[in-house]
Amino acid sequence: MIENSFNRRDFLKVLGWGGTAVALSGCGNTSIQDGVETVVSYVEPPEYAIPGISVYFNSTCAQCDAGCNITGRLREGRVLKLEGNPNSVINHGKLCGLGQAGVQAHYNPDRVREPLLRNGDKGEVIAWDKALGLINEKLSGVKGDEIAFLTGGLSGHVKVLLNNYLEALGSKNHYAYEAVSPSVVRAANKKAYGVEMPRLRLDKAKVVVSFGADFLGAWVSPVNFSQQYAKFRKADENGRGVLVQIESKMTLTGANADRWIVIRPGTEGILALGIVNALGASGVSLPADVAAVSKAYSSERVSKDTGVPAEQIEKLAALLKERSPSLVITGSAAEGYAHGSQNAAAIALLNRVLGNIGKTIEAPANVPFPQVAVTTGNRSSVQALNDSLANGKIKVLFSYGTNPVFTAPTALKFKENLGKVPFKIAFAHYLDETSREADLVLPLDSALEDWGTSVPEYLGEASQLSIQQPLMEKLHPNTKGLGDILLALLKQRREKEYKDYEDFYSYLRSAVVKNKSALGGSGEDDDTFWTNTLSNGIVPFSASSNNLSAKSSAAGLVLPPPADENSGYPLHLIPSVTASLRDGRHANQPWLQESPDPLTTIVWDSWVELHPKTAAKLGIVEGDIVEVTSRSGSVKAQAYLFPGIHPDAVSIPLGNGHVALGRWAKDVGVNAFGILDQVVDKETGELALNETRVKISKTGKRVFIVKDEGAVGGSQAGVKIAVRVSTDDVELSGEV
Amino acid sequence: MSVSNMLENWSKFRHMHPVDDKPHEEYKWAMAIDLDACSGCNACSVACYAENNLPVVGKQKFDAGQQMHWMRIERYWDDDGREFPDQGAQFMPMLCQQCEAAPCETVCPVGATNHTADGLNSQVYNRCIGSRYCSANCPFKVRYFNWYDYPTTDNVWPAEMTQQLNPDVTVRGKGVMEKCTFCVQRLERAKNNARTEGRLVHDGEVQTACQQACPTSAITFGNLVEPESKVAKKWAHQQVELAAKDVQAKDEQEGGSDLRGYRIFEELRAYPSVMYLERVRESAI
Amino acid sequence: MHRFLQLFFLLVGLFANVACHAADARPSITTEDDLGPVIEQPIEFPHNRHAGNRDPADAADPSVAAKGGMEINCMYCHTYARRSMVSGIPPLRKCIGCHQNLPSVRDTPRIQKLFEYWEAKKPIPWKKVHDLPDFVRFNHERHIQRFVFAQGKPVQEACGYCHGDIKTMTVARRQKPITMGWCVSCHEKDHAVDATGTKTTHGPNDCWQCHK
Amino acid sequence: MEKDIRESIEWAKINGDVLKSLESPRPLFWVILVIALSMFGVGLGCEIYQYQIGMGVANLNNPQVWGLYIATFIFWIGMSHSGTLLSAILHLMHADWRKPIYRFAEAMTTFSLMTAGLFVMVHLGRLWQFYYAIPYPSERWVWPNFQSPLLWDAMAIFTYLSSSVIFLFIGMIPDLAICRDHLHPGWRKSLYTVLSLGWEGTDRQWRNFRMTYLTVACFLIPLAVSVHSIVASDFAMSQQPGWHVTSFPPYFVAGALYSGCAAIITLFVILRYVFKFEEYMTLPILKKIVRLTFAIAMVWTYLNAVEFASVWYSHDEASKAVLIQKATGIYAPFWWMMNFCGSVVPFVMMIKRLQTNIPVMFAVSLLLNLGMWLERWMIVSPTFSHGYYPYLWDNNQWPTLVQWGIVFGSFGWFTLLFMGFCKLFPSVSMYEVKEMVYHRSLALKHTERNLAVNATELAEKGAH
Repeated sequence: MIENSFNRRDFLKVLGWGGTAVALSGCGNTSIQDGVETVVSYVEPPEYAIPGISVYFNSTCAQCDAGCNITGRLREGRVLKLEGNPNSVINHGKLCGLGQAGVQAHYNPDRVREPLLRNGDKGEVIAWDKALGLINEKLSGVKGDEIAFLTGGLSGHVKVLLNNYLEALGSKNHYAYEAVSPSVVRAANKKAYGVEMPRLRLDKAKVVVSFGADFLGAWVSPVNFSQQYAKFRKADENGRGVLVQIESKMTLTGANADRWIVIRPGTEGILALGIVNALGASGVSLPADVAAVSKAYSSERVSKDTGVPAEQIEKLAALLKERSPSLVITGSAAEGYAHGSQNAAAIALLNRVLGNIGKTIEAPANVPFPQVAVTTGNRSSVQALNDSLANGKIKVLFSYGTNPVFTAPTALKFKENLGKVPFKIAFAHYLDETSREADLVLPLDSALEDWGTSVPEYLGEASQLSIQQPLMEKLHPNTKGLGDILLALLKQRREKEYKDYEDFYSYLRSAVVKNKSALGGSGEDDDTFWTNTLSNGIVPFSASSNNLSAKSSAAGLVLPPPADENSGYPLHLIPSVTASLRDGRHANQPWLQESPDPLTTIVWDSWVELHPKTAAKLGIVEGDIVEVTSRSGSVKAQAYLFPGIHPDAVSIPLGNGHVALGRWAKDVGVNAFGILDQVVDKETGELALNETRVKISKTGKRVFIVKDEGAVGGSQAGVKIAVRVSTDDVELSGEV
Repeated sequence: MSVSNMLENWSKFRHMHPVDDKPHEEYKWAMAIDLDACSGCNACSVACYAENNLPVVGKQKFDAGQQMHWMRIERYWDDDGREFPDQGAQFMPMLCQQCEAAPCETVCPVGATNHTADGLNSQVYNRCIGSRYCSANCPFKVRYFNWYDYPTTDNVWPAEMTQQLNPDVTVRGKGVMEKCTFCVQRLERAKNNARTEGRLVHDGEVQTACQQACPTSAITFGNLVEPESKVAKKWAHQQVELAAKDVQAKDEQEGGSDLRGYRIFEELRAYPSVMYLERVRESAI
Repeated sequence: MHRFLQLFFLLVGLFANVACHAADARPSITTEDDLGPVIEQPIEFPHNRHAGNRDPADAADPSVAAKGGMEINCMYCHTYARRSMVSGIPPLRKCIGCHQNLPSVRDTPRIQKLFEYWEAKKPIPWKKVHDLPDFVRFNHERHIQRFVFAQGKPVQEACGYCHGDIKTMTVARRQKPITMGWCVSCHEKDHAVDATGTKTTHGPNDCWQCHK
Repeated sequence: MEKDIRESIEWAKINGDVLKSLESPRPLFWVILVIALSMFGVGLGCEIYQYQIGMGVANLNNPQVWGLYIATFIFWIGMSHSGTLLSAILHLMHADWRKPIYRFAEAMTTFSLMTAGLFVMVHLGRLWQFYYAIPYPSERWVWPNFQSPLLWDAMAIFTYLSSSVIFLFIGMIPDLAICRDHLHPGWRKSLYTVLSLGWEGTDRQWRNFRMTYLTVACFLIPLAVSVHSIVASDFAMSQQPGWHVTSFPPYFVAGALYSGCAAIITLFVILRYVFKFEEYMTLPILKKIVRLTFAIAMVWTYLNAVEFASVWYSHDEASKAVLIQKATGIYAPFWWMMNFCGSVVPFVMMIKRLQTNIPVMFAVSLLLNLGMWLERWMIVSPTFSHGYYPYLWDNNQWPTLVQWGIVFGSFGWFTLLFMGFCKLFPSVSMYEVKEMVYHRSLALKHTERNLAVNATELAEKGAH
């Protein structure tokens, strides 16, 4: 490998060889042609790059917070494809569709290429030094607490620099905002297990009961969970695992469940206690405090409240009793509702009663360097920020890696409050809804051009530092890495402290190399250590795992009765987080728009999922353009009749409906964030995503839904295509 | 090139198919897809787009049914009219089945699709004249036609996007048929390296793009001729024979078999190279 | 009637006969030369000087500058040929590597041009001589491995199969047809697999070898 | 009893009447010509557009990869069978009544084949590479795939086209000679001089002429049958439900003859009106064609029923599904329309009174043609929309204006060719009409002697 990436970038300056970059005439000239095409050879030969042979560099995926380790395939200095890094403890050489679309984030023609300064309603190109100077002058005379930094979840050395910068500015206002983060679950876990994100061992569990956690699709670390899921499904010594999914709207995980249990929105906690009660009845010894809480939840009552048949509950309890260890996971049940924390607490009791804590719920390896550990984003932060924006407390606002103008509920009036900030600086890849509002837009390197480190929230087997390194030279000369910018800004404040770092790369290198002994590199000289670090793309921490505290008391746990029928707005809106679009920041990557939604096979649009029964009641057929109205607003979208949803609920996928961002995202679908009511979870103050009540009305228009499945939809019409078999009629043992 | 050569070529062309007296010699690439592991997440499909330079056709053309995904994930529901799909959905990764006796091969007027010695069903873009007879005769409908000239269409590969194109795979112009190739460019690379070292390709040395991406490792790919290869073991255990005489041995057993392996449209006797494993559902819940 | 039928059969027979022979008669392609156009290169690179045979007049000891060619192995410059699909145009540094130690030719116009590029750190925009259509994927590695390393053929002969007698040219120029039929004419022949030449096979004949 | 060809009609008059059709046309002719031209223009425009942009503009998709082009292709091929039927088969059967009408029927054969050929081209995704399908010795050493029915198709059509052109030409030689002799010097005269190959009407020439004509006729009949059987095997030899039917070849041939006859009636009426051929294209002849058509209609209906039955009683669920979908799916209206036009409408021809009612027969013939065209479409499309793979069922694509435009244009193209022919060559065979008249007169005069005398006279007369 190479010592220093900047030589590499020079090396990589070489054009395509015959029929590579310009292979766009696949069936063009059919005969040999002499002396037409030019071949540009290297000036200096890089040892590792042979034309026509792929080279691979390790880096880290920046598409979502799971932080998978990736390997980029390069040819002639161009990154062609992203694959999983086989040595990763997170994704073990696998990579999801979203991650692979990272190349499209990199090559995206809609990236910001120059620093832009607002002039009226359009941006003017200005030089970097001017831009940085401008920031400096705008900051002069502004008190520390009038400066705010809005980011998404953040970790690694960029976070370190950011904190130092804020410190230098004397500001404490760092708001980390993630629109669809599992923030209530974190809080609940903290209470129940003593850690925010314990390690979930699906691979050990014989039964997994998930309350709306879409761990195969979009929840926390899907690729890691998917691999565990594969092991869990395999019929090895402890048999084929059984997955039970309990939710009101079928997620990808629900579609893979052995039993998908549809439940009245918000009553998950009640069902959990019902199961606890049933377990007690079936002879599982319940701790006193638990028993006290759960005894009120007889199967009949629970069944009445939740709509889940009593025998179903009994059956489930029996299964859990019989097959141990099991694992109970909390997802949307917690995030969704004003009483989400209670739901989560009730569900956590199940794990306690079943004695899963320590067996299938393990302590995560801890991160020895807290300063690089992840600052997870949540939803309450944006509300806090919004308040201080509203009453004009903020004079200068930096924003990076999050798009509140798009994702915050309109009830917050975030966009308009943003206007009250005199000077807004956005570090941006695209001109999304938020950076469009900024006064100064600073173009960032793509994740495949930039240096960085990251520590994912969900650590998998062991904790590690993931290295992000440039896979190829910059596409656009005038973009900069966030690290470089922050360093430059820091130099404005603390010249002498940072003067020996010529750039972020050198800072990073020294920062990592300094601790090489702690990073298992003791004995190696700096260069070797650094070289290995880069070639591995991973630095394992010598991890001492901390332990769980399983002493959460059920005392005082009260669950509200199921939500009463709200006449004006009869239906629950369940905004669904899809595996490919998530909160919509990647909506401008065409592969993601064109790959059909797994459950509906719809592409390039938003839709409203309705249960056929509900649809029949409202006289809606597939393709009707319906208007979904909440107290906070309304959207119009095509109706799709979907059996996997509770009749009292409708669902709209998040992520589409951009008014900016780029050619593939603009004006595609509708933005469901917009109509969410500002209802928060009582304990954590997190926005409750499923608490919005809506009503539906036909607009009279009708369209053909653009989807992959044919007119007969999900039917196999008696043809033997995809076959399913019950465990009774199949011999799984001895399968290879 | 002579009349004799013509007739000879023709017979060769037929003989690529493994008949009893002439089985595959070194390689027979085959696949096994475990529907119980597949979670329908679409990672394989995206990987295919990245590896094989598939065009993103956009909403309008997708609506016209002109999408180009070589690897499509199908989603099925049960037909039994239950109110809720309480056993989840059925996902089906459908790609070219690389049939041993492929219906598409015999009908192509110009011989643009034919059988390779490795048992692949090759599609030669520069020979294709676009009669689309192969697709008409394909039972699985996994052949995709270039209805437009995507390289020159707006917003398919604009500006920098072209740099992402895989140099090992031809970018198809308008009017040619295309389909899954089992990532033949990867296979050829592996065979080439092996040949240089004077050996055969090891099992696991080469992965298809979809297999490599699949988060649940539902896809197994390898050389069926090598009995120790993972895929060969799977086929053997599931008692699925590549070119069975009439019906699979297991299907003749009384009351069916308790093995999961099957191939789609076995009765058409196209002898696909892709074996599927039935999805399993727990009876205790 | 009979006369008519005679005529009929005569004609048909004649046609069939001619057709078969016309079809059977084909040129023996491999040996055929078909010179490509002369190509204007940024620097008129003398292949003969580098790869050509030594002039017997040259002194035996290499210290004396040779007048004829220097019999440099093709793969000394086209170094990727044995390990990659593409043979590769030698990087500029390679030229300089030798030429900065060759004061004798230092100020000839071609070398001066060369150094201009080097100082400007600009790659030389060579024109591609053997440029196959984009849907054809010729693999240098395979052929070199087979003929040079496995079968021990001299490098210049092996390269010459397709590139002709480069060592006699200054600026390289296409000499062989390099059409599909020409390739196939060789692929259908049996060649020795190794130096012993006992075992022979013919080249692969399925389309996907070159068209993917 | 309607008026038939008069046995007393003057031969000079025959020549005169027919040659008049070659003279400078009436305004009506120009009107039709312009319409045909513009129709062809539309088709051409559409094709150019499709060539530029790609087949996508025809709005085909996966799985609906074939559209109206193939259907219309079969339609035109079918059309071409009438000529052979009338001239070759009836010639061998010595059916005299065919004589005034077989000429334009043959022309129709040739031109509809040319039209069909166009559709093969239009259908190709890479038209500019069509020559790959021709087995020419190339240095690439690659040949077309001789297993592919599509290739047999191409060859059969080419053979059929060339031989039917030859047949048409040979049949015209004596008439060309007449034209040559009756025209004033000019380019036409010289043209006919060349084409008539120095015909003098000597006994020897007549003998050779008849022998050649007979041979080619014999050669043409099996060819015609094989051609449409091969077109049928495009479908029958594939594996798709609804196509993989054993009875397709006879079914297609019957359909072909059927549509051919219908087309003849149409053109019969038109020519009779445009060129005032009432003298020759008489109602009894019309009646005969109509009856023939009705017979074939019944054969077709029978085979059609056979196909349904064999599918219905088979255990081939897929094919059954296709049949049901034809009758109930989105193609149902067209499918029922086809059955109506093909099997019900012909019963009008049973009514003796209407058999010679020109307007009615004209309308009927048009309906039959429509039915036959629909039949082809109903063979091609439903199978695609309801094939083996349910995931892609009913993924229908309604043909775009481009497709319709090209289909539309093909009729213009055909009309152009045909009108050109009528103005350039005698569309009624003069010498055969004379023969016909002669035979009729013979029927009246009974004595051997007269016969002999007249025969010699006639032989000389006939030459001039």
